[in-house]
Amino acid sequence: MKVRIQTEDFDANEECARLADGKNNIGAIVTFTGLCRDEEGRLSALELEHYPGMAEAKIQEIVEQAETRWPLQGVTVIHRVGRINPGANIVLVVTASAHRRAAFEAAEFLMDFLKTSAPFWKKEHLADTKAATETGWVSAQDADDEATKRWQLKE
Amino acid sequence: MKVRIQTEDFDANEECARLADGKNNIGAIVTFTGLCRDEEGRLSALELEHYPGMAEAKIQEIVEQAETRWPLQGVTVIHRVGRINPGANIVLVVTASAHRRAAFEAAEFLMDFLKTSAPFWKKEHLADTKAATETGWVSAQDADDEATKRWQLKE
Amino acid sequence: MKIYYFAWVRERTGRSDETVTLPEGVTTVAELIDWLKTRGPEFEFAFENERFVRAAVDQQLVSHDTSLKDVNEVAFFPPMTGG
Amino acid sequence: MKIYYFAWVRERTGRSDETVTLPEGVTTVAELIDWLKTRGPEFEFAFENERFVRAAVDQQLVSHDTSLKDVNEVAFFPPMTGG
Repeated sequence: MKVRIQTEDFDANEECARLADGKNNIGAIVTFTGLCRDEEGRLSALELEHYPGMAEAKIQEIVEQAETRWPLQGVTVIHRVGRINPGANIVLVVTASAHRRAAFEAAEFLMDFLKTSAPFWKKEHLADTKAATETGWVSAQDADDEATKRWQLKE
Repeated sequence: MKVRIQTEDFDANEECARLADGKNNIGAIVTFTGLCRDEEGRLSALELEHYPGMAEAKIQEIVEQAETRWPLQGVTVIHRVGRINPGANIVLVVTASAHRRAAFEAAEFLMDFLKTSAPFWKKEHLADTKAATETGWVSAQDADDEATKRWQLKE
Repeated sequence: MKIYYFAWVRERTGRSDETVTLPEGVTTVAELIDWLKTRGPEFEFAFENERFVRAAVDQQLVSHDTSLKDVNEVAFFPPMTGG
Repeated sequence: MKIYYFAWVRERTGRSDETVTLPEGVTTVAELIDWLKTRGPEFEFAFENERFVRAAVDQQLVSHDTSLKDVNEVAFFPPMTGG
């Protein structure tokens, strides 16, 4: 299974080994792990919500786009949902290719599109509950939209 | 130790854990693993030679350049030497940052410069010894020099 | 038709999903939003800045002028912040 | 002065390192190469295409016109192929 959404943690090494299993022509494996930052102690936890069904389908679609664009020998995407503590893993992307440039670019592409196109939402639970007057939902970042745009294919 | 040259294999998870230890503000970890391809069974093994002293110093210098250029919370570079079988690991780069772009770019930068500026040489031992009339030393790739050039800072 | 609400849209409407029968004259996502807003202050609150609310129709992200013809499932949510 | 040879330069010269005393008149890397080539066919072979041989002086990559003044260590090797 290339795409998984789960509450449990993941093990990057295990996913790399699974992806490389039986293939001897892989020259480059890139992993990206996104973690929950503690924002200097401000954050008590993140809560990750998703749209079941659409989230899996959307990630699958992004993976297929990456596979069309780069000669990949394997891709794995795991996105966690539920309560996630500071320092814990949120997302894992693994890409494997014969050459490093394809593996790097595909991993960055996948992360940029995951950020802006996959139906997940982050809510912050603050350590100082008195400060928590805001609703806590993380706002979408213009920088992420910009990051996504750079992958547009030139006509 | 950020930079290591060794004959033994490495464990990417262990290196990530070591690098992240005690830091809760890491938002992104990128790992790059370079592996020995078997080239459809053509290759029996790679032999990696290096210039002791200069190799460590040169990688250290590249790491310091990356740390100056991107806000990194950690960097690890491990390069193996000696005999390496198809499917086995050759090189590991780990970068950690608050944000994904810095981690991705720094890892790619480190790999591009490792390829072209660090004193390592690869020799191929072929599976078909009768075909091994060539000396077996891998030639430098123009594509790697090109990859290095794109990091030149604009004036 | 099934409607899903996520993140702060869910919190504001006070529900994660519901099944509705579309009244006569509601044929697009925008018209659905207008109708939902007549159902109470929690819906007015949820859709007070419509341009911040994204819509998916049968799990495809769409613009608010999209038709609801033959649609099984509509979802409303803020811009996505995964990854 | 210590000289190191790596990869096919090492294989062609038949040695990985040696200690030499520079003769009068050998003051640059290029002059060192010229002198080494007079020492036998294995050196002529190693340096037959000088432009493919990189030089490091005290572990810094340098061009062949670099001076050998106060240098402890010179190394010769092909373009690097690590990573």
